[in-house]
Amino acid sequence: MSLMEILMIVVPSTLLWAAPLVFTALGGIFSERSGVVNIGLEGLMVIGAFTAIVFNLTFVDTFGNWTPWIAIIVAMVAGAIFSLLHAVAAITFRADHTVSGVAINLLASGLTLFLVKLIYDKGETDIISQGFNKIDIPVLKDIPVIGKIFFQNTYWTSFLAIIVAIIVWYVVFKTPFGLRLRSVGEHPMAADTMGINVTKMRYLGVIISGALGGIGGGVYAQSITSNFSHSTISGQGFMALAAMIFGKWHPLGAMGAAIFFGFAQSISIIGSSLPFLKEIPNVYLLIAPYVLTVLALTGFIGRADAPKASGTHYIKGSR
Amino acid sequence: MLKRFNNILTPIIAVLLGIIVGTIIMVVSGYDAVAAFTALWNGAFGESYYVGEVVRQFTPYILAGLAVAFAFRVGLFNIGVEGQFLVGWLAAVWVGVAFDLPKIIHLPLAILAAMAAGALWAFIPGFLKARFRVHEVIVTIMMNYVALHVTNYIIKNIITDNKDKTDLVKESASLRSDWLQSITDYSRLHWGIVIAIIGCFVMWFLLERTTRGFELRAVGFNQHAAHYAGMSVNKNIILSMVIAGAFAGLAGAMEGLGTFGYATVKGGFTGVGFDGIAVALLGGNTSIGVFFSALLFGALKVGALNMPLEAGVPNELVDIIIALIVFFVASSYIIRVFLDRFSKKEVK
Amino acid sequence: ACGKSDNNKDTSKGGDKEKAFSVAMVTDVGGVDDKSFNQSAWEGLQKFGKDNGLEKGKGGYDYVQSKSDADYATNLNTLARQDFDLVFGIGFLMQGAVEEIAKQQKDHHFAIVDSEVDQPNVASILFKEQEASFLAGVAAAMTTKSNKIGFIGGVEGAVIERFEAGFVAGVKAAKPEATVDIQYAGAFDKAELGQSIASKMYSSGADVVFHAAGGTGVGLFKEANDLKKKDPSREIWAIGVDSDQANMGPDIVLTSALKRVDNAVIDVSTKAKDGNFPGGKVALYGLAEDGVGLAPINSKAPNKAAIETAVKDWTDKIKSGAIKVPGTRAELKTFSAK
Amino acid sequence: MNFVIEMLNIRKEFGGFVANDNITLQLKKGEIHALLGENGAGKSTLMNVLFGLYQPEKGEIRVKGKPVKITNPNIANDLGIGMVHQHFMLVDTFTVTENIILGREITTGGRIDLKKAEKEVREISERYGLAVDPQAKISDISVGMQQRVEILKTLYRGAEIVIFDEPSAVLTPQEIKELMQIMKTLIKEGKSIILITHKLKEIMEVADRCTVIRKGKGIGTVNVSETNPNELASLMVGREVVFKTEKAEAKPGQGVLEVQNLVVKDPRGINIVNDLNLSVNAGEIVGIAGIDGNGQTELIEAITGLRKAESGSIKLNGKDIINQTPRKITESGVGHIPQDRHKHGLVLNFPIGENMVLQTYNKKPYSKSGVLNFKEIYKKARTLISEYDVRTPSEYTLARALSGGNQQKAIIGREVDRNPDLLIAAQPTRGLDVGAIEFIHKRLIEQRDNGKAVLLVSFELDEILNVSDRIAVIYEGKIVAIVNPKETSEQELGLLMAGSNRKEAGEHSNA
Ligand SMILES: Nc1ncnc2c1ncn2[C@@H]1O[C@H](COP(=O)(O)OP(=O)(O)OP(=O)(O)O)[C@@H](O)[C@H]1O
Ligand SMILES: Nc1ncnc2c1ncn2[C@@H]1O[C@H](COP(=O)(O)OP(=O)(O)OP(=O)(O)O)[C@@H](O)[C@H]1O
Ligand SMILES: [Mg+2]
Ligand SMILES: [Mg+2]
Repeated sequence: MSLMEILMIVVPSTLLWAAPLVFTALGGIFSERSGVVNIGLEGLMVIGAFTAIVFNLTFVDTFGNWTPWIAIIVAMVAGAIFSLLHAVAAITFRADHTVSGVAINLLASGLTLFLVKLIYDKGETDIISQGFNKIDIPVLKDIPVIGKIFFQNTYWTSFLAIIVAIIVWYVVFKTPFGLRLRSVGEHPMAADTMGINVTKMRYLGVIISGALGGIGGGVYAQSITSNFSHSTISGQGFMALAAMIFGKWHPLGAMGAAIFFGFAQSISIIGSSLPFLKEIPNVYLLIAPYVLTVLALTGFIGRADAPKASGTHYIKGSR
Repeated sequence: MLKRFNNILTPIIAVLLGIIVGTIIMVVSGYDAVAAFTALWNGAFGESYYVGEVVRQFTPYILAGLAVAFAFRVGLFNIGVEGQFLVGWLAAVWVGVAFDLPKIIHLPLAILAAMAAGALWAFIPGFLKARFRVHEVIVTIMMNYVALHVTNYIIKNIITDNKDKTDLVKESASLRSDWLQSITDYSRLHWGIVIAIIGCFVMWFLLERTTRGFELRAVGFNQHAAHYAGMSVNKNIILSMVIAGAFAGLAGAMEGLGTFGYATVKGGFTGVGFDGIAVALLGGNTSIGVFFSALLFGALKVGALNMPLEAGVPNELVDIIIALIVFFVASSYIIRVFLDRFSKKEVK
Repeated sequence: ACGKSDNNKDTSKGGDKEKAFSVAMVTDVGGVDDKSFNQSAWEGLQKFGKDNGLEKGKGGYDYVQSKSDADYATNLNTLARQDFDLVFGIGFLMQGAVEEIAKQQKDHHFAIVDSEVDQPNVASILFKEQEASFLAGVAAAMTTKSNKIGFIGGVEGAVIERFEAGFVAGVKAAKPEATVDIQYAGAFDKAELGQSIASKMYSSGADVVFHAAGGTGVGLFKEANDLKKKDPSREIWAIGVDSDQANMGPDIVLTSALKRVDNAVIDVSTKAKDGNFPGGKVALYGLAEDGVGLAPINSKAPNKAAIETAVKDWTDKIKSGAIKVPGTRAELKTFSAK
Repeated sequence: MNFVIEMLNIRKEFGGFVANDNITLQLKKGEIHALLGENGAGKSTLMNVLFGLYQPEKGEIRVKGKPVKITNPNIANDLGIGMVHQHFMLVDTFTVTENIILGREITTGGRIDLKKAEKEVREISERYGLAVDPQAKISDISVGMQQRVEILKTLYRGAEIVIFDEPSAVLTPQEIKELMQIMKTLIKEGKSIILITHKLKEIMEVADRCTVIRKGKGIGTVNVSETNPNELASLMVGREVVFKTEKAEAKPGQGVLEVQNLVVKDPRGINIVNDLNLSVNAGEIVGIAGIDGNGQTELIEAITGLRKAESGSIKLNGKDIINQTPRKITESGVGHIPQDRHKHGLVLNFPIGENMVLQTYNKKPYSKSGVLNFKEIYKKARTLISEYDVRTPSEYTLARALSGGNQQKAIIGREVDRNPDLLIAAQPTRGLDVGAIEFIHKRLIEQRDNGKAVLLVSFELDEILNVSDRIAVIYEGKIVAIVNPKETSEQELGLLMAGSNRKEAGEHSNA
């Protein structure tokens, strides 16, 4: 295989893998930047995947080609609503954020499978007929070399993820909302003395994380698995969490980390066809993405500092 | 006095609330809740067989819970129990299959191998945290996947000749007991429960009663103060992960030498490690708490298997109930507020 | 010896004549709609139940889905305790559990699919997957234009190896110059891996890809459908496994290598009901026993008729024993279709 | 009367505990009004009520004669009330400008207009003489600078009334001087100020009137021009207070600590301790005077093993202890009262009793072959608690629940009790009231009189002058002068600390 061919395979598949992780990791950023640890990303993805698939199956005749897009909007809303549970527990009820997040994960998988059995009377849904499809991006696909690698045989959702990451970066670092969000996650009491409603900001952070996690799940299910079952979301939420930490709670960093994960995965798949990797036992390629991540963290990323107040409760008047 | 009472009451109320909400969900979805709970009860305690199975399930849950709780007490979040569990399982089986030794040596050796494997697997994130300040959450997640693939590879290519399953461990390395099986009507109950209970005691004693535990807890609460006081923060971080990993490896040994007696190639995670997180958190990261929450989990999980058959209710309902219980325990602050209000009114 | 134990069983159970024969199965974590062998087994069980006037539930036919590996034994035991006359364990993962429970519940009958358990009260159901995938290989070889064909395996193991060896043998037999790119995903439930592998295979020139990878294979269909949708003129095909997966993509599913777990389940159940339970034996299901086969060829396939003829020929040759399809890589090395 | 703020009969309870009991405070326009009281008297609470962080149970607040309800800080801001908190309310990772505009951002098209904001910040800071770099990160600037940012925050919001809660507790003498100047400027610009401080000298210097509270109750308001420090102190404490700590002549013995050519690098690689020489003898207290950031912290951390030294030697009783572990150093006879009691001194989530054996838990009788003996631990704790007058409900109470002063007493008890040859005390009285300070000073001197060496680091020149037998002035990582407290003055010290050499400093103070 020529390098060009390799890239033409690796890049789109990298981006395909990365997209759901990017959305979800961005969600995690909103939550954690507001000071609420969100280990429930996995559960939020589950909710998103479930909602998107059920919606897609139910309304595909009504909405036709637009179904997957509308489905991710519905998944977004479902994720946002579901994340309210985490918000209420972690912010209002002063639950330990991690415990509450674990509860979210357990609840999401239990509830969705229960509903699948209730609705369809079986353990998993049918396959959707209208998912996200491969496309060539008009105009850009004709750019020499670059066009072939980046803009052919790819998915709109991959580019949407990148665009959303840039928007999130802008929102978090360039707007008053972002400044306030971050201040609440770093030093809620300081924010309070500046007249910022800490509780409101934290609720917003969590709800947005639910919305983005929902999108992540919806994108994953509709562009990759095409149905919903117990194994549709199995660890992607944790990978997104890892991407968020890897990316140092920075939207573009998280995007980069997610793309790195996607890349490592793709390499593990294509590796067996590359001449210089062919002789290596498969197990090395299978563990490569994870080992590479650890090495990368150890070697040149180093320590990552979470927002200072993340995981803490803000109780007015306490010190 | 009242406070202590409330401390015990809160989790009980959380469990009740979980069951109540679960009931509501069932009623709303048109299932027969009474039949479901009857089936759940029967499936967990209805026959001596099921009691044995509950205890069998309870055993790795305790140890996986301890593995999470121990690290948590030192301020580390060990999501890697699943991986440590898998390597422990494999190591125990490997020793159990490969040697021919008297039981008095073979069994402890197999168990030690599991602990060592789990400890080694946890040492890596601990070391990276201590040495390079790499976030243990990511490393432990990654180590889970590595464990899954590596153990599969070893089972297929090293222990067996391209098979999916190892031989049974030798009798001399088995935790199984005909007697335990016979009193529980052929359940897979094995001696591991004794080890798990010892594990609870060890964790309690180590953390609460020893100088080493004093250090570990100090590091967990305030690394700067621990450093100031002459404790080695890095050493304690690594040590806590190693001990947590040993617990997780031990949990794997329970499966490898007890419940299953062999190791298989796995398509995905067993879930025991992740359930361990919930067990630990529900148990407030104390050993006694872990003991009781593991019991609850074990009973619910085993009992749930009976629900579809006997009551036609999807067993995911139990997952929902468990999630709700964790949720309510997490929100115990609000339960406490209500309790306080309630008891104040009583006094007046 | 086995036959004897059966007879013992029958006499001991002879007392309650009113009690209808009941049968149940335990699935692995996949569940009865995994579009793979659990589903197929359950379909067989349902058919058996209907044909024999049984009701779903205790005393009739039923299934239990496992939530983890640790549940297999509990579930098998529970079903035995509920007095189902025959309990199936579906999948090689259940081998250990079936063996163990069978030893304890000596007066219950068990059957295991895809693995062997040497106990007098257990029937082991094995398939000659290689025969079905051989035919799939023939179909693939006769369809490919690029002479590049792909094979996606789930997790490496004896069963999937049979699929692999048979498939490659079929390709070689029909078109020696065609090559097969073989890749394992390492999982049966990772559609995304299946999709990435398929993507790689199609973009490096393969035009027919066969999967024996359970849920991972869903990704293959997704990829093929995607490519087809994007460029309807492109000729690419996917081949399904276990059950007829034609509905996964009417335009791209060429055929499926069938593994008739349903037939085998019905067969063993019927035998057990009639007192001929093949306890302690391996029941081997191949083309001849109607235990494996090839699904109808997609009507949009370019040379459908020719494929059908060839498949028919090879089927006859295999059935008659004229050729023996290799079931392992080692056998494949020495295999020659002549 | 022309009052801008009137707090009338304010009562504030915390779950039954009355923190403010019927307190009245009236602030005239254009005055600096001091608020004085012991630790825990309720000063911060009262101000938090005014700032809208707490809601009072009773009482009325009037702004310019109009009754108001201040339910959150926004309302306080709108009413022109700004507060510089005792513990800074700054987001470390933000820049100066971001901290100032937070909540009142300047935007163009939805985006924060940092350029414009920075310009505005610069304008205000120039107008009030509060030079800061608007683009600097909070974590990179000194405490004094951070306080300026706090002040700027209130001014940016158009505050007419500025509350300062213990502003000088964290400042160097020079910075305090500047702060006093700033306050005067603010008054000139028409602002009114409430100033909380434990330092009577400051009150005498800048305040017009002073309200005293004791244990949550208002004692009264006095005109500063008509009173003196002694009167204020006894009003506050309710008894006579001795200021100058009594102490006998030092009888220095052998050298205990010998530091030679010590170099310590900070994370950026700069020699923060730069070829430093210092010695402390048995039976004397050596005070290190210096402006924050001149290497004091690093010096102490290097001596105690908390930080790696680059080169040089540190000898304790003649034995080299450089770059040994904190444990080894502690065990060779060093006691350390750390500068930051929350960060280093205590495990806040441990019971106060267990904190008492933080270094000795592994020694007999507190443990035997690795097993703790709680009976002995808590026995020891009870002794120390009563000996050092640590006010705590019980030895099982979490350290977190104790007030700062009592936490400090617990630490001092623990360190002194180990009977170290060298006791290092870093900022031992920061933020404490006069009574507590007096107690701590006595203990330090007691150590000296027992023939131990004491090394005291403090930004409070009063403290240094009062307690030390010798003063070492640190500047840019070097000891630039050793002076006798009896033969120097605050001015001379101040100049030495600012880098003038001995001769110049002497000339200046003589002049
Ligand atoms: N959030 C709170 N919850 C309960 N009690 C509190 C709280 N804040 C303060 N208190 C109580 O109110 C009293 C007054 O505290 P406050 O902080 O106002 O004292 P202060 O005069 O500012 O002391 P310091 O000089 O140490 O700053 C304290 O002794 C404490 O017991
Ligand atoms: N959340 C709280 N609940 C109960 N009491 C509290 C709370 N927060 C503070 N206090 C009490 O308030 C008092 C003063 O606390 P504070 O931290 O202001 O002490 P301090 O002397 O000012 O210490 P520092 O030197 O750290 O400022 C203490 O007695 C403490 O017990
Ligand atoms: Mg105060
Ligand atoms: Mg104070």
